[in-house]
Amino acid sequence: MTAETSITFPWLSLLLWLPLLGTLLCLLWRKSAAACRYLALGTTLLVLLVSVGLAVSLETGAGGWLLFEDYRWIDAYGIRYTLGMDGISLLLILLTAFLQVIAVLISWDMRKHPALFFALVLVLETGIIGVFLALDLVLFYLFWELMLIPMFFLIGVWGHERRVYAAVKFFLFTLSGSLLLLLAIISLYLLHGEQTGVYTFALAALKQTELNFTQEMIFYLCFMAAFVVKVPLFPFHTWLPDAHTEAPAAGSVDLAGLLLKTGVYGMIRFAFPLFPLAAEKSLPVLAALALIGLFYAAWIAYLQFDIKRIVAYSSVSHLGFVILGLAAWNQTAWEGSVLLMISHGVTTGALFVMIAMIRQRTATREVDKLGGLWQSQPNLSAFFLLFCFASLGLPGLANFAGEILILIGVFSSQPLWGAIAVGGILFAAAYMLRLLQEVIWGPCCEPFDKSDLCRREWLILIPLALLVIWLGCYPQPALDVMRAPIQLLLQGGMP
Amino acid sequence: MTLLLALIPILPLFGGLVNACFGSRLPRPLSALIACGAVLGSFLATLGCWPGAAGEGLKTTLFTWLQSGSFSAEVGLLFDPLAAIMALMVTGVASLIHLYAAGYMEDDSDQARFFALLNLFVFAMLTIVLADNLLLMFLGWEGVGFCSYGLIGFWYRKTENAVAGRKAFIVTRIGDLFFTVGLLWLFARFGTIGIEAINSRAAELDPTTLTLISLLLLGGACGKSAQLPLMSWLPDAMAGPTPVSALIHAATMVTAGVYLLCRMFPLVSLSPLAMGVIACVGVLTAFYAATCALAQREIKRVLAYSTMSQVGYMFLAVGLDSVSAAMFHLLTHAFFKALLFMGAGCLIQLAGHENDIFQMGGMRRRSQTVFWLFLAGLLCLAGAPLTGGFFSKDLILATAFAKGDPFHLGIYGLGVLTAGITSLYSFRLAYLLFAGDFRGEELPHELPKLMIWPLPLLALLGLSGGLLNLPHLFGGRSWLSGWLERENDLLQIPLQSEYLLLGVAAAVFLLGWLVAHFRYRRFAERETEVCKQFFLTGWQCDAFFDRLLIRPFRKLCYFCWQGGDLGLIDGLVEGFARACLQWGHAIRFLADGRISRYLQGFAWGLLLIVGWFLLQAVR
Amino acid sequence: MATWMFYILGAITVVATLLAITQRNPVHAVIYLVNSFFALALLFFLLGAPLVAAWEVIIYAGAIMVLFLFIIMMLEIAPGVEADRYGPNWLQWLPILLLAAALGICTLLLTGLDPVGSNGVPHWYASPRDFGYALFKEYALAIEVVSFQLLFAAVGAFYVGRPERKSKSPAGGDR
Amino acid sequence: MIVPLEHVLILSTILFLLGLVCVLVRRNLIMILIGIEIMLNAVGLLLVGASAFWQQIDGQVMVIFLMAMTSAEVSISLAMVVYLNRRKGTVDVRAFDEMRG
Repeated sequence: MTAETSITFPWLSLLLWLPLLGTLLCLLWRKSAAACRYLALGTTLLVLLVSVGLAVSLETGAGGWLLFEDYRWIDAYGIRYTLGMDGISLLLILLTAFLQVIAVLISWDMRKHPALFFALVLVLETGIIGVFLALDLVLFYLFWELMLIPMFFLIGVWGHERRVYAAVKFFLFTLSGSLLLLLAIISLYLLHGEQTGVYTFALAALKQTELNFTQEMIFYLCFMAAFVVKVPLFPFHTWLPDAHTEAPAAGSVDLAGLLLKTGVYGMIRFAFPLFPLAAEKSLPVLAALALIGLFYAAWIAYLQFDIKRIVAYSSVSHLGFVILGLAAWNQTAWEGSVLLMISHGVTTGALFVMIAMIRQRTATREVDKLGGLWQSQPNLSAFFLLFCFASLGLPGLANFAGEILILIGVFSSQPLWGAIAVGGILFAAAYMLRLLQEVIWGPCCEPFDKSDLCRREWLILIPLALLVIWLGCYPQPALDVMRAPIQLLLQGGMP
Repeated sequence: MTLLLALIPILPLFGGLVNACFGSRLPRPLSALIACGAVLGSFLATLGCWPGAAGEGLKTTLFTWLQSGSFSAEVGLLFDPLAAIMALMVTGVASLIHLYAAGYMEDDSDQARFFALLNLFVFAMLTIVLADNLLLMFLGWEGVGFCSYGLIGFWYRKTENAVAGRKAFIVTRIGDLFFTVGLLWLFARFGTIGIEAINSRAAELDPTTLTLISLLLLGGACGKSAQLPLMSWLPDAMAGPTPVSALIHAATMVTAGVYLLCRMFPLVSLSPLAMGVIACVGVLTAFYAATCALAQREIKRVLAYSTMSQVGYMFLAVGLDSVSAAMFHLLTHAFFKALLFMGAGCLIQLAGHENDIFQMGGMRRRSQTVFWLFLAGLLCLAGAPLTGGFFSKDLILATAFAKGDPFHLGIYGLGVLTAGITSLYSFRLAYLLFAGDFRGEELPHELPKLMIWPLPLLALLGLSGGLLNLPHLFGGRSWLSGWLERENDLLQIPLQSEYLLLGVAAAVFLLGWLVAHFRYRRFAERETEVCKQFFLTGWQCDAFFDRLLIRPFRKLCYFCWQGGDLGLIDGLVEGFARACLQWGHAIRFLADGRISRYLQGFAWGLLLIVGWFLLQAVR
Repeated sequence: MATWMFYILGAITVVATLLAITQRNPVHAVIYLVNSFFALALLFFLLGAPLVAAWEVIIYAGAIMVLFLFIIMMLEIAPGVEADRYGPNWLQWLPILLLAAALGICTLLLTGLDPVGSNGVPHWYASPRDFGYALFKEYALAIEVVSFQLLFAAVGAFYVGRPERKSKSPAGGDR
Repeated sequence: MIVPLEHVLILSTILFLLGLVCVLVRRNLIMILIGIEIMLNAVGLLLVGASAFWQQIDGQVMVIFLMAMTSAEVSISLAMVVYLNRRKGTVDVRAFDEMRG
């Protein structure tokens, strides 16, 4: 473990704890909904500002940790407060900070316990950022579970009709995965301690633990259990459509845009580097599941009647793509995977935002009751068209860049997987065009609120749209940031 | 010069974006003006670049789009002779069609959306044409698909229009899958996706791979160009506004497949098998579509099938190793087919928005101008001697004949037969439209001047298109072949045979006319025969695909959803939950709320512990 | 002597406890229990814990049992009050009197003898001084904790047992 | 030590069991509490006995804590008895089974 303690300003801790500070303030001013709103917005904007500032000012092209913090925490058990940010974390944190601003803005009119709502959204932000930063396994697990609690309440309290069912399902699925993770973390800690006499949870140290193959496989499977459920990979995905469908808009945005990414990040940062041999052996299985999920989810999405479910299943399908890229285990595919994660966060987040807006105007999410929205809301529909096409992978818009890199990477190492995966693009078109068909084309369904976008909604959609186009047309800056860390990870090294 | 080159695609992109973002707030004439101006500017830029195209051509790289590992895709433009002539055609025809559209859309409330999509289409099409690598080409490829989707479903209030747009996008995307796989494969083999690099190194590939890649590219081309078996979207695509049909589904997008094959010709031509398949696909589509066109009732569907048929000829030309013949026919076809579609738009307007040719007739009396212009287009289509269509089609057929082997002679035979059918349905259309009296009840709508005056120009181009590549026989110098540096495409057959072939072509044209003259001169509502019904529905292809693909697909989806997700996975999960619940119910009596019961449990536990210690003590 | 005393007192404790738990009337049960606790206190004394013995009497037999009696009376749950009208039921009173007598004799015997004298009743016992040292030196923190516990218990008891509010105030609606 | 430790143990066990039986068998809340007191006293006896056996003062200190805890417990539980009686008008435990699973 590198004992270097950064003497410079603890930017990472600032990023991490700012939202929690916002939470406290929100709870203090819980009497006034407006105050909470602005507090939440201010906090998320501040986090965005700090992260963008870091992204601009740091030498992002270089390998290694861009920022690193390491303090003593609980000495008795060798638990340390270790945070580190490399290019991948930086990108994901940027995404988090951005989407949280969107999540706050989209819930601007929240009437039900606004203070608590915004407080939970901010706690969630701390949890997610913590997951992306933590390098001590206990710290990581702490944040991993911290994400779960606010999400549970966001779904369970502010959700729609079947919210309790969805919240419990979400909670049980993810919890059962993460318990195995906890078990594996503790056993690994003990094993490492027995071997070296140094009891520590530091990732860098645990990487050196000598394991025989069986042990490694067991640990790996336990780690993956948590991550795979979160991603979610087929066949562990059935919580996602329910959770998405029932969650409030901000919850859906966070769930699709961020929570799913923590699973992939966990694989990249923890599961693969800690257990390289087991990971290598598991790649074909991972790829097979990813491929199945890719098609399976797309097929199911094609038949859904609830527009939120269509987008939810599309998430499963896209994440299948991401995992497939990881399974290909080469630079191009990994870069594509990380890029697709980010693009998917933006596009799917945008789609959920739009669905919330549509629901606000039509009071329904049933495809049968929707239609012809272009007639009364051309601007809203135009944005919807843009995001749908971004999601189905139109070149020049966000998802395509990631998908094509994944395909190229996969094809160059496993041509058959790549060739099969290409088919996924077709089915993405099938369900997305059906969604468009049912929502914005066709005869008009007479929404009760015929107003087009209001100023706040423009404010939400324009940055999303610009980001979608930017990621599609010029993703090179993002690729440059993630290049060095991915190279290191692929070589089995740590920054 | 490179700036000018970059302007070619950027101008329409800019016009499209302006119209998309602010179009609805601009005054109507301004929005139309921006759209037309952008395309016209692009046309002028193409003209400006033209001198640079000869030989190696112009090249420019704007920026790096994607770079990862050894993979790199630049936004780079390549302006070589092939691209130049295609770009000139696209921008030229598009300019005229934009002018026409300004008239056509005069009182449509959604004009801005229309022009935004139309401009973006031109941008995407030019990207296909000018791209110097396959990925950028793919961007244009999908971009035209998107615009085509948006424009076919432009009048979205009718569900079937939107459905037609969706069908077009999805069917062409099936083709795109093949294209994508081909692209991936080429990259895996060559480590580059630059078109020139791949073409120059194509010979390194082993024959099997080469054939497979060529066939994959053919698959992509088939989707975009509505060739067998991915053809069923094109007739439905006629739901869009007429300028769209003229621009996208006649002159430009559907020929993108031909262009792709020409672009990759050095690669494709190395595989004889692939070439044979391309020729077969081409001639079979030509024949299939011509028969379908015979029975159609809607004017635009007739034209759609005829487009499919003509594009089939172009494929045939590629398959016959003759890029210049393909491009020749592509150009003349673009002129006369755009003319025909725009003329059809005028006729529909004149007939009071009546689509059905059985309800028309006597249209000549409604507008002499349109009659003559439309007739000029039909003559080109039918291959009347000395028109542009005649020369280009004859060149293709003669090339097939010149190959001499039985396979190619068979193709020649089928091609000639198709030419006869083409002539037949062209004149059927002419007689049904213009002969006799008007059979419908609608009153004519007024025709904006803007809709008329691009037509004569196109008619002129169509009729004189033969000059582009006038064979030596007629004193020409085969300019196009020279420009494309494909001198070996020139016919190598004796003069007598050439005369003979010309004679056959003319005879076939006359035969078709005569049959049409006797059968359709006087309109009679004939009862629909089975055969006719078969042709009308495009050989029942839609029903066939519905049975073969769509229904099983829906069943599969339903099975995955109900059986897989809700049944198996959720069943297992919820079954487990239910089992827990059952177990809880089973032991529920233990917790009946009485303190004494709980303490009893406590006591039993105590007993167990004590018993355990006792046992230990005994041991 | 002391050994015999132990068994006798043990027997008294057991019998008194047995009688206590079989009573229908809680008042009677409490009376028997007081008896039992007295015997227990003597046992503590015998085992060398005079201070604990004293507290046993003060806290258990005194305070806690009296608290029980108060509550029982306050709630008026003791049956057979009317039986007192006819004077005490001697048969009913016999066991407790016997036990009390036995206990008294034991006490007299124990106190009559010198506790640290030749009989050597407890040859080891904890003097209050030792006890104090141990309690406030080694267990100082625990004492603090326990005292807080007592405080909380007092507050809790006060809260639970507070008079019920009338339905005027809406805040009471959650109970 | 005046008697062997075993005898103290036996006595304390007997007392404990009597208390337990009281708790388990009686339905009157007051009687249940009395049973608990008996059990606690049995434990106290054990602690004192052990203290005498090892001649260590800690056992007796524990008894003091035990007593403090008992008084806390009794005060709370009796307050609750009063409260429950006020609510249901009875001290029969069978009336208080809302925690039924």
